[in-house]
Amino acid sequence: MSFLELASQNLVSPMVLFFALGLAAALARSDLSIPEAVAKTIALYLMMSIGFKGGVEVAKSGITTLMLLVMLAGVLLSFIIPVIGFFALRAVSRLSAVDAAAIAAHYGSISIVTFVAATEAVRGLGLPFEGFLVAVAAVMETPAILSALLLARRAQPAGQTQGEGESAGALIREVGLNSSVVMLVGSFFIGWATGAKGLAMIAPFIVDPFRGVLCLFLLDMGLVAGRGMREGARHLSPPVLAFGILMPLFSAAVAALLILPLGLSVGGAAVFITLAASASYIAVPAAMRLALPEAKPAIYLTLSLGVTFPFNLALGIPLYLAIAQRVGL
Amino acid sequence: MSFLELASQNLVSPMVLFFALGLAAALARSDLSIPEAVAKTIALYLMMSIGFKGGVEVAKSGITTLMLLVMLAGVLLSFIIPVIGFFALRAVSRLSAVDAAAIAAHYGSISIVTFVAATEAVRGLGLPFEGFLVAVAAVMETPAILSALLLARRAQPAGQTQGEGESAGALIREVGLNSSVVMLVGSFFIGWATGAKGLAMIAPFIVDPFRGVLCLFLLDMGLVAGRGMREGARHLSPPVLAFGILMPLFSAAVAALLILPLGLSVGGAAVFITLAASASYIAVPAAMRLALPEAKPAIYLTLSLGVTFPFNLALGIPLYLAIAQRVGL
Amino acid sequence: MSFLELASQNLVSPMVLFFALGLAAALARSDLSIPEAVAKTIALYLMMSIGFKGGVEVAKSGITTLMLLVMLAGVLLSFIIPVIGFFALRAVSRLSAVDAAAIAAHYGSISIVTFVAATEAVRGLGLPFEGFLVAVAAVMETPAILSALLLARRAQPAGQTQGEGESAGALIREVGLNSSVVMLVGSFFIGWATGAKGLAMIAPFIVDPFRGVLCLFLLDMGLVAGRGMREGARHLSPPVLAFGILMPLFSAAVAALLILPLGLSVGGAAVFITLAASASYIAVPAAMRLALPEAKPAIYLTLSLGVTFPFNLALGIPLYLAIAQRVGL
Amino acid sequence: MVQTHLKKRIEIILEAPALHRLTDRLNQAGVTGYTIVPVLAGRGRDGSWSAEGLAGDAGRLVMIISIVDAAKADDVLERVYTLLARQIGIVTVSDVQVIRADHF
Amino acid sequence: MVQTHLKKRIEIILEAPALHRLTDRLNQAGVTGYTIVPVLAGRGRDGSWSAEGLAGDAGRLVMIISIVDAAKADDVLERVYTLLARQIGIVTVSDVQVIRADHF
Amino acid sequence: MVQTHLKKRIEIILEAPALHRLTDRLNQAGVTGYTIVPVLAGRGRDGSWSAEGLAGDAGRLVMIISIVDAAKADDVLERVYTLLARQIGIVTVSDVQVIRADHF
Ligand SMILES: Nc1ncnc2c1ncn2[C@@H]1O[C@H](COP(=O)(O)O)[C@@H](O)[C@H]1O
Ligand SMILES: Nc1ncnc2c1ncn2[C@@H]1O[C@H](COP(=O)(O)O)[C@@H](O)[C@H]1O
Ligand SMILES: Nc1ncnc2c1ncn2[C@@H]1O[C@H](COP(=O)(O)O)[C@@H](O)[C@H]1O
Ligand code: NA
Ligand code: NA
Ligand code: NA
Repeated sequence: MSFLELASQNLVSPMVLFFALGLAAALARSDLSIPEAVAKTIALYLMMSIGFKGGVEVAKSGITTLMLLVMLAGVLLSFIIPVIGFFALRAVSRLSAVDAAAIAAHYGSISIVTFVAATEAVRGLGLPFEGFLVAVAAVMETPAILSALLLARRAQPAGQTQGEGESAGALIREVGLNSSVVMLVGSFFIGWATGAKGLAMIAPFIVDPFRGVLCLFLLDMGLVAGRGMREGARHLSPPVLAFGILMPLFSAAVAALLILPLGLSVGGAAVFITLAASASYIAVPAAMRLALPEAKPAIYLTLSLGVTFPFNLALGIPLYLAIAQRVGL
Repeated sequence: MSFLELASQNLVSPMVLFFALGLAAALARSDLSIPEAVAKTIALYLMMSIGFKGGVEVAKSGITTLMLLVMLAGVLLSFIIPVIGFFALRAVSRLSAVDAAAIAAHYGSISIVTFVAATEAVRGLGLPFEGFLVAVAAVMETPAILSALLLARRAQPAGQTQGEGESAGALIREVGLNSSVVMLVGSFFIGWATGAKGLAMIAPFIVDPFRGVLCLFLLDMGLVAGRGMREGARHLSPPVLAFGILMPLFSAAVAALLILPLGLSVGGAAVFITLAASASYIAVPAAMRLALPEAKPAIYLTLSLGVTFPFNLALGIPLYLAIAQRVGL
Repeated sequence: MSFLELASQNLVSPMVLFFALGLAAALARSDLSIPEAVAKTIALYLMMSIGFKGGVEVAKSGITTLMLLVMLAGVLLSFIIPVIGFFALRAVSRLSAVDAAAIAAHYGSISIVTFVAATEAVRGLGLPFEGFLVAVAAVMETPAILSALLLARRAQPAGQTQGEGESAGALIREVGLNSSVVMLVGSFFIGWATGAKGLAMIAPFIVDPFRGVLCLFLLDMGLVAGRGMREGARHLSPPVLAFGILMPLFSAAVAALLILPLGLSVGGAAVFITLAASASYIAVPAAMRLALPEAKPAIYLTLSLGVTFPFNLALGIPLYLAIAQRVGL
Repeated sequence: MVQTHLKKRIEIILEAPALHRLTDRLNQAGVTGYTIVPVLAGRGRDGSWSAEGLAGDAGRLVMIISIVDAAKADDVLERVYTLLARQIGIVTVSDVQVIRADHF
Repeated sequence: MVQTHLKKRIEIILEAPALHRLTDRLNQAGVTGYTIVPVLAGRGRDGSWSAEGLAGDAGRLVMIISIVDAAKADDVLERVYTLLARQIGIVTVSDVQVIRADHF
Repeated sequence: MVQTHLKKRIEIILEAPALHRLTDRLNQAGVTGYTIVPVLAGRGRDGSWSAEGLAGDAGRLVMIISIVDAAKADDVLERVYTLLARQIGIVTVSDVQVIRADHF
């Protein structure tokens, strides 16, 4: 299928439309909102579901060399993308080193909902994809944070860029134990341990309603993104805005090259490229408030959730699918 | 089926019984309660589900003259019922003009859960009904508010019945963008756009568990209604109480006459009559706190949720079904 | 099946593993948590589901002598276990009379999640069990509280062990109307009244996703239990800790003897024994804060949720199943 | 200048199961109103607690704010104090100004 | 000793549907910020209410806290007062010390 | 008359991810307790925010109330201040009376 066909099909999926509804409602200042307690729980539900299903897949296939190689590629990308992003931002914008490092960290890490949207698109085309990609997503969450910390420190005296008394080790531990990572990895191992039998027991909860719940969560993300756009837009200069679109494309290209020799399936390649192109909006922002509190959250939150996420959801994913048709098997 | 058969069948449905359980628990001062965050989310879920399903139906049937005529009839009723209700209340009770207008507004607008209960009852009898009735419900939500505002202003100098600096336009805009309308209308259009294919994707979330979720919500409404009865009963004089039962019956009769020539199905007629007979308890109360803050919420909330809603749920719906068997095709 | 087979099969079920995940996350100080509003709602959902399903079973079988006898046995156990527990605690530990009475009350009452876990284990083996056991669970909730009150009063002058102006009657009424009892008993009667037809309507909500929801709730209980262990461990002396394991075993033995002559099925016997062996962690703690506020919650909450619950979940249930294979029919 | 009147603001942090006992006492003391605010977590002499994940009331706290007439404050405090002597919680009092004295 | 500055703490308990009207007024009065806290339940002259189970905004209250300069307090109070004359709610003012005077 | 004792009420509004850093500091300063209250939304110099719909901690605030001995207040404030110099949030101090002085 061509990019245009993929894109137009993607744009009329209920998921993308519910996101658009949320966006529109927020921009029109409707009082529509999802309570925080429910938004948190849906996020955990999504992690539980994709973690578990990924684990069940790995229980079927076992640990393969391909899996280890792709995980390695993921970790590498998570480390490198922030470095590239940082220097790009410093070159084209007037952002401070700390702001540039904080933004860059988001792009090295991943967005689990973008991941899910990609898997849904891939499934919608009837393509299979490797179950271990959930594990790849998990290992890509945190290296980017380390990268960004090093970049920020290089640029500034250590005492200023880090909470007094907080060692980088304590920080990494805190980040590594954040709720999304624990839920994703924990469910992955439970899925692995209980396999198809375990899946059969809880599939009516974690599999069947999954897409519908995802629609509700995307509505919520649209609402939050729209609110962010309204409040945060004035913090984004044109070069920073452009970064929010071009950086994912660049990351996608690098990811495509990196996995070209590995032999992922077309579906798997699309998902992996999407991971690389996606930007975190839950784990990394929280980590940045601790690691680089001087960085302005209005910039990185708005850019990641208000620019890159909608772009990936609407146009990025079909594009990455089109790319994957060239690099996947 | 006769009214008695319909009523007795209706009274032993899980939905009505869970509402009764909530009512009984609240009156017995049990500490049973549904957290606010969950109640809000379930309300949104119900809107999402019925909006989407309605949209899918319209995608199948297309826009018809019947649809437009019934929508027109709905808007008309939503405008007129408050006027009748207002003068009736002024004639039989000692309520102030502002209180009477505020109450009347609730009866011109609609209750989406009463709507849903009617559709379930109709489905339970194996009767089909027109999918566009969701759109009719949506357009009936707000005209009643305008009507009530005009009535209150006619009775009082403008300066007093309206927030200083708040134009009626701003208010209508705020009301038109309230969360229930946005969710209902948004999901309707998404259902329309994605059709049966979209429905298939999210049916395990929005269709299959729908009735069970409705039971939980009705339990919650029973709890809130019971609390309202306990707290609010002393605010209701006998004529006002009687209004809470007789007004829906009157509205039902008017609605039945109005659609007699249009040729709705029996199921559709029952649902339309129920819409006319139902009273709002979410959108209109909030609008009244802004538009007519002098009106006492203890009166209109208690009357709508503690009197009219239970009456419609238990006896009204089977009655409207019996009426519809005469006016529907 | 032998105990070892039963135990090892039980330990790799998704339910037990999600509980373990929660426990591990809390002990590792992860910030993973389920919002309070959601935890409360899931607890209500579980009550709704098991109450309703139990009622439907009783609608099928009718009220039998066996049912009445087992309910009687349950009430008896709920009264007696606290007495035994109280004297055991006073004999082996240095706990005050009030603390000992409060702890003992938890063990006479029941844990509905332990009950559910037992029914799942029983179902996993393809064994049937009597539907009326839900009613037995309900009647076992409160007698233990009365027992504990009497024990505490015997030990102390009345004025001190009870809120001034609060009669024991008022307290029992409050406890009897607590949300879990109302939801469980109310759903039971609704299930009874609407029978298989009612069940068919809401099964996609209360039956199909049940196990998955249970996994999420067990994750939450693991988190709360782990937090309790971290905070409360220092309040538990070795004899009290031992009580948390030995008391359930003792209760199980008494329960097994008591029902030996009654002729429950193997599945039913396992469930009944589990009820006796389980300790309350929702209804009784709240009642103790009112009835015996001098008793330290850190002790009884930690013991019930941090020691007895995990023990029962992991090892107790397979053991009770093994016992039931000897006493059941 | 807006005319204001001196009142007492009583702030109580109390374990949730005892909430009804407290509001009964406040009502008996003749306070004209109170407002209940949720509490997420806390730490006291007995260690820390958190409402997160709790399905029951035990182990959870709430905060109650009541604006009372200075003349009534002592009576209210005494009643609250006898309750807090047995339940988990704390109480503080401070001065506040209100606009409509008749409301309180 | 930490250098502190005197400010006024305005605490408003208001029905939720009127929240935007209040924050509009606060903004017009030039306050530098405010914070909104959820409210679970309460009792006043009009009886008791509870947010539990409510799917809509009507019948629910919220609490708004705003730290303002003493010089601005009167203006803020007057604007709040004209709103509260028509909506359900109460307002109290008290003295507080802050560290960074420039923040408020 | 009920015998009361003067204490300081420290009220901190802070971004949620830094909560542990704050409570660590409070504990180091030797406060006997604190209570954490949820916050729904707010506005400050950096614009408005709302917790609604947020699945993560970033962008959300919480309120921490600690009743401390007047003698300790300065130390607590200094520690809190150095944290707030880098994180988003504000702190205020006010006088309150408590009944059981030994509790704090
Ligand atoms: N000094 C304090 N400041 C604020 N809240 C406190 C203080 N002391 C206790 N609390 C609250 O009251 C609860 C019970 O305190 P305690 O009885 O000391 O364990 C704590 O968990 C806190 O939520
Ligand atoms: N004296 C008071 N102290 C604290 N909160 C109050 C007080 N009076 C009223 N409130 C709050 O304001 C709401 C409305 O009060 P009212 O208009 O008197 O019914 C009540 O439901 C309480 O939440
Ligand atoms: N004057 C104020 N009164 C009450 N809360 C405030 C005030 N200023 C700031 N805040 C709260 O602190 C948060 C951060 O403030 P800021 O750092 O000024 O953006 C705001 O979003 C408010 O929740
Ligand atoms: Na990325
Ligand atoms: Na109507
Ligand atoms: Na027991």
